[in-house]
Amino acid sequence: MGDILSLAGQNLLTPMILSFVLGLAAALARSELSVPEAAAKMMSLYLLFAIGFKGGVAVAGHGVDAHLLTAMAGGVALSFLLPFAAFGLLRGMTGLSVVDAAAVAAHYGSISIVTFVTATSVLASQGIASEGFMVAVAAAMEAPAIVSALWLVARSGAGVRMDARLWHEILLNGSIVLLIGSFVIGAVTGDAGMARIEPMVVTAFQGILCLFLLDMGLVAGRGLRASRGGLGVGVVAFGVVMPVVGAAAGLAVALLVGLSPGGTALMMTLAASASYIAVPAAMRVALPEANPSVSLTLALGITFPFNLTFGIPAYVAVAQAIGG
Amino acid sequence: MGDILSLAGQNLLTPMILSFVLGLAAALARSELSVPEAAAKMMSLYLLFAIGFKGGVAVAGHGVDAHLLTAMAGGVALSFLLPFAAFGLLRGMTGLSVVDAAAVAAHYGSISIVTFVTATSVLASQGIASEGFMVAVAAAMEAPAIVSALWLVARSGAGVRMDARLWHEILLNGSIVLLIGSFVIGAVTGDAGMARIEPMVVTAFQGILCLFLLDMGLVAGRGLRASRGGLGVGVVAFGVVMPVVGAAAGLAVALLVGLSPGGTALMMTLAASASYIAVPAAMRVALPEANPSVSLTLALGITFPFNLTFGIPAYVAVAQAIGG
Amino acid sequence: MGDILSLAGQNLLTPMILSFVLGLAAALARSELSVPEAAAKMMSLYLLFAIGFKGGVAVAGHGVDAHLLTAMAGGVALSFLLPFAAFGLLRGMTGLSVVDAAAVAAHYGSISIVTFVTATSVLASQGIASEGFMVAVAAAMEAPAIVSALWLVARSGAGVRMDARLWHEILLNGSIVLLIGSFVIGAVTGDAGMARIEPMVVTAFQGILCLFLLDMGLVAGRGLRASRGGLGVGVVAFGVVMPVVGAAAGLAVALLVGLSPGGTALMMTLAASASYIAVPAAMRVALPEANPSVSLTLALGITFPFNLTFGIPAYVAVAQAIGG
Amino acid sequence: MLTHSAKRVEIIIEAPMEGRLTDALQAAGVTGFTVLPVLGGSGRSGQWSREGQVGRAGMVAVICLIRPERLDALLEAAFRVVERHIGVVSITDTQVLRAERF
Amino acid sequence: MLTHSAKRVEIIIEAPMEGRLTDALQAAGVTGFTVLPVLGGSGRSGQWSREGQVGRAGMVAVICLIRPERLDALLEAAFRVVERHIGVVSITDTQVLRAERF
Amino acid sequence: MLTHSAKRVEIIIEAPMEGRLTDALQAAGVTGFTVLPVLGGSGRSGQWSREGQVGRAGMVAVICLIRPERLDALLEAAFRVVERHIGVVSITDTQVLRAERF
Ligand SMILES: Nc1ncnc2c1ncn2[C@@H]1O[C@H](COP(=O)(O)O)[C@@H](O)[C@H]1O
Ligand SMILES: Nc1ncnc2c1ncn2[C@@H]1O[C@H](COP(=O)(O)O)[C@@H](O)[C@H]1O
Ligand SMILES: Nc1ncnc2c1ncn2[C@@H]1O[C@H](COP(=O)(O)O)[C@@H](O)[C@H]1O
Ligand code: NA
Ligand code: NA
Ligand code: NA
Repeated sequence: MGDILSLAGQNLLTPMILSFVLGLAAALARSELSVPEAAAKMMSLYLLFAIGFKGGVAVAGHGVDAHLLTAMAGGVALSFLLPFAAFGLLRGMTGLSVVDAAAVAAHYGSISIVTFVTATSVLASQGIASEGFMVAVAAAMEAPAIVSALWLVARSGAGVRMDARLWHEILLNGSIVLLIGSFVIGAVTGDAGMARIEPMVVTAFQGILCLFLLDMGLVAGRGLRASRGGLGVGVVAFGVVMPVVGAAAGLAVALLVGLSPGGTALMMTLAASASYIAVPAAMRVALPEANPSVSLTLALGITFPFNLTFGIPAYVAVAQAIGG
Repeated sequence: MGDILSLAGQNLLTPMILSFVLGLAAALARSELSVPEAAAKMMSLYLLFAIGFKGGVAVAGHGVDAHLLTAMAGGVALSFLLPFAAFGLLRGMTGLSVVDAAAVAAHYGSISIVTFVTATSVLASQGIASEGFMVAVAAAMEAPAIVSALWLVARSGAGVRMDARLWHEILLNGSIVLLIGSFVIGAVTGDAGMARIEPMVVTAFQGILCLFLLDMGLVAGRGLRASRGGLGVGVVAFGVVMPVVGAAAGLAVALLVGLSPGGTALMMTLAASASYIAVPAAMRVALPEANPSVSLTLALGITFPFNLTFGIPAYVAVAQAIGG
Repeated sequence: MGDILSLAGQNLLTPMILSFVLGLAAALARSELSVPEAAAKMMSLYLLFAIGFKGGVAVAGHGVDAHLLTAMAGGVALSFLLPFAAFGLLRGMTGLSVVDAAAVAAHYGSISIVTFVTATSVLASQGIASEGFMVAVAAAMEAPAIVSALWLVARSGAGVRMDARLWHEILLNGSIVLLIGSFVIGAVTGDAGMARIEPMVVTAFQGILCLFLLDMGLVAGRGLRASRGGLGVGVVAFGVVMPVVGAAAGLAVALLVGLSPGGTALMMTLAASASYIAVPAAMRVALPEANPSVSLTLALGITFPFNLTFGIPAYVAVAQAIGG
Repeated sequence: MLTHSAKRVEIIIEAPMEGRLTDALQAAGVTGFTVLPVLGGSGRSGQWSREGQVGRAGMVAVICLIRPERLDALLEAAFRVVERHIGVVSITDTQVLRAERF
Repeated sequence: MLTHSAKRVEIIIEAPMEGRLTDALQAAGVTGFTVLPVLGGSGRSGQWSREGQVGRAGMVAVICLIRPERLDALLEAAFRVVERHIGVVSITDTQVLRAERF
Repeated sequence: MLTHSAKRVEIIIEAPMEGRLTDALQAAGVTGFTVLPVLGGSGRSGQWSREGQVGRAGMVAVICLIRPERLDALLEAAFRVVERHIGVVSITDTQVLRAERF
């Protein structure tokens, strides 16, 4: 426990986390500091490309083996099942309607790639290795949660739009395509490819992550300010309880699949994190009656900072204690 | 021939080319993956600045000698003459109207700086030197083709708008100004200047080129999808025949001018490539009746990928076989 | 004097300054070369973050001592007092109205962070050390000048809007928050933090500064062109006289406070520079009758290039001659 | 100059619905439209802004100039798409040049 | 389709005043508005463009659809904010779908 | 509040023609206009989008508020520029505050 706290402290005092805190504080203090939308999107494309490519290079030569496939199956199962846990918790802990609870559940079954990226950078700084294919697992976990959430709504008799077009949009959304695509590029070009673009995908990574987290802090802070206590205690509590539940489930799956301590920490992080890119757009189409600001504020304003500051160091410590 | 194929294979499996392929595939599969316009423009400014600056540093100290001037004269002559070849081919191979054929011919007489940039990075990775002043040649080849194309239209009696203002816009368009300007900055500041900004203009170059080619793939793919076979077999065939014709002409000029093998490969690449930045805007003003999507789809959707994948390796191999 | 000129020459022939000149020339020649707004904003966020962070790392471990506080007090005093000098000069030298003169005075009492950034990079290239806390001094000098300017207007009986909301906007404007925030992040994370993000905040710095100065040149050139001699001789003269007056006052304060030669050069630069980000927005709200293009053209089109080319080398030389 | 009566329909709609709306318009025989970006706004579902967002957030404004007799078909088509969604639709009488284009 | 009379108010205003304007609108009971970006323009204070600018430069366009009977309150509120500032205000008769939203 | 009749002219035109259009407007005595960005659209020349484009691609929307009596001069001037080009022009009756500005 002392270890976890000291790790957490260490993690808190990195430029990345402090950049997030700066953004959060600036937005809460109503500073007009802001990052242009185009720059934020470009940084997210960069992070996806870099993390996918590095994962691909890490598996280059190993080929697609059974281990990768079981890990992906485990991740997909998590993404399918976590929305049920989230939905149950939400209906118990909060006054959210079925539709709102299902929408939030979809976000929590899916994953946040920036949380994942931050976890990989914490692992890297502590010299802990992890399976390169976890990037592919992350991509595979984006979509299944949406199905479960829509099933929960349909069961209750409310209207859901779930046509082929929406499927197409979800499965080929930008982050899945870029993550998988750059993973393949990394796997195909391997070390020779890395030698060419290392200065961009590795050397500049942490610096750009700082600026991106600054923006995430600003967006989260603006969301929190706009909701001004409208979230309710139960909803806020859910935002810190659910990642712990998710991380526990992720730990179980990681042990079943037989991941390394680093891979276990990443699987826990994925399960504990909540989407705020792909799922929100899908929910607007499929569940237009759901209030978008509830999910986004919860995912980005409560769970994301929780994972960034306490979650990730704890998951890493637990994964090492159990897996090491 | 075996050599060319193996070189082509080697070239195909770089992160840059695969990033282009990823973008193309994503767009053809109708993924909503997209790069913000502002980010794409900024990356193109960066590439122009970096390539111009590096060319300038390479000639620093040599001064403007006769060699540079003959090479530029050769490039200008190519740019003036290639539209006639292109126009002839188009009128023979396709059903395009005079105006549309002339507009396409202007694009092919002019050059694509990104194709040029990719060729320099292929040369660099194979350790082949080239004349730094080829950047200036590239800039000089942007505009002359427009004159020839407009002359072809005017001759046919159709209306052309060609006033002083359009001349000004063409000759001082952003890419010419930035290319020549950064070339001069590189030439003036030389190695001392390079020492200051090398991390940005050299080290990060290939990584940023990846992301830019990803975007080019997306734009090309969207164009191809929007045209859905509307191009016609003849037009598509032109898109692969014309670069070969251009490269052959480029080779002849390079031999006349006496360029190194690297410079010869670049001259062939310039002649083989088709503009998709400066010329499209000029054509909208001067030939508003021309269909803009034909030229753009052809230049970016057919010829650009052809040059990227097969053209450049072939030009390099030929230039080395003949010039070496 | 010979030294100053040779230093100035040396400074003029760097890629940064020449990039500014290129932008200026392109805009004056009416090239359509332009940098997207989002990219310009992102580069300015990057520069603020990097300069603040580096300043923070430089003071890490020293803590907040009296020296920092006296320097800040000196800077604040300068910012309060310089508008009176500027206002007096403007009313004497030009035909500007009270409101316009006060608006311009606010810009000159405040500071230009890009001028500051350029000065730090000149110092770095000459191996001259400076106090890391000068970044905090820069932040502290942004706002006080606005108060003095509004007082000058209120005194004359004209209407001024100065409510709590505007105060809030000024004191928490983006650049102050980012500068102070990243300064604190640097101070807290120190060398360990620097090790993580050095490639971005240090290595890439001068290259990005080039592209940003290119944009500043374009904006300045467009402003000058739009004003087409409308500024008048007196106003233009003010644009080169005022920085010299400011620098002299900055020198006096630096000597009083006891700064190193490098810190003295920076204090002179701050006093000599004129704001073109925070103050313009504040003036639009508080003094809507002031003509915004006068201040901006003067600050960015006259004083900024003056400082970049002649001012900074002169301030550095003077600071070394007197302080060394 | 000779102008012709037309309707200007302005639909402010969530960005993820843009493709569905424009497809529906085209299916209803609408031959032209223009999409404008939106920075932010406020309505019954609260205030929002595009700053710093990633993902397909926010809204867009779709503008359609159309002959008066085709208005109803357009509105039916648009309404089916926006019905359950946040956003607004307004219709203004206008005049256009070059009526053959509509 | 059933439509309802409304007013479309378009206010082009300096970006640093945006927050003050929208606050004033909300205080005057305006329930919805949309903010569009502006690239540049020209007026009595000269021509300007947003290209390459940093800082809160430029203008924005605020669009308000409103019931006719609430127009006056909106204009009074908007006028107090824009009065001393550059920019323009226009009011157009329009029709809206889903009147319950306004 | 006191408002004055005016015309709102909206011209959607190819970006490379923007400068020529605004120059023609100014030559015709138009004292003000505002330029809005356009994300994409569709018309007889097909569908297009600005995403990921470099170069001066795409279109812009130019909005002009003008006194009714000056409309014809504006339209003549605009028409000469847009005549051979893709794009649309619409004219709407509107009311403006502060008529002295137009
Ligand atoms: N009365 C209105 N005038 C202009 N735009 C509106 C209006 N009401 C809503 N909107 C726009 O539509 C979005 C969603 O509105 P709502 O469905 O009321 O939450 C808002 O954020 C605004 O961008
Ligand atoms: N007649 C007009 N029509 C459209 N926009 C205008 C008009 N007059 C002014 N504007 C806009 O308002 C800004 C300020 O105008 P002004 O106060 O006249 O300088 C201009 O830059 C334009 O963006
Ligand atoms: N009916 C229309 N309503 C709104 N915008 C249109 C309309 N027709 C054309 N446009 C715009 O003008 C551009 C060119 O139209 P066109 O000349 O028909 O190809 C389109 O891409 C749209 O942005
Ligand atoms: Na999750
Ligand atoms: Na060519
Ligand atoms: Na100053």
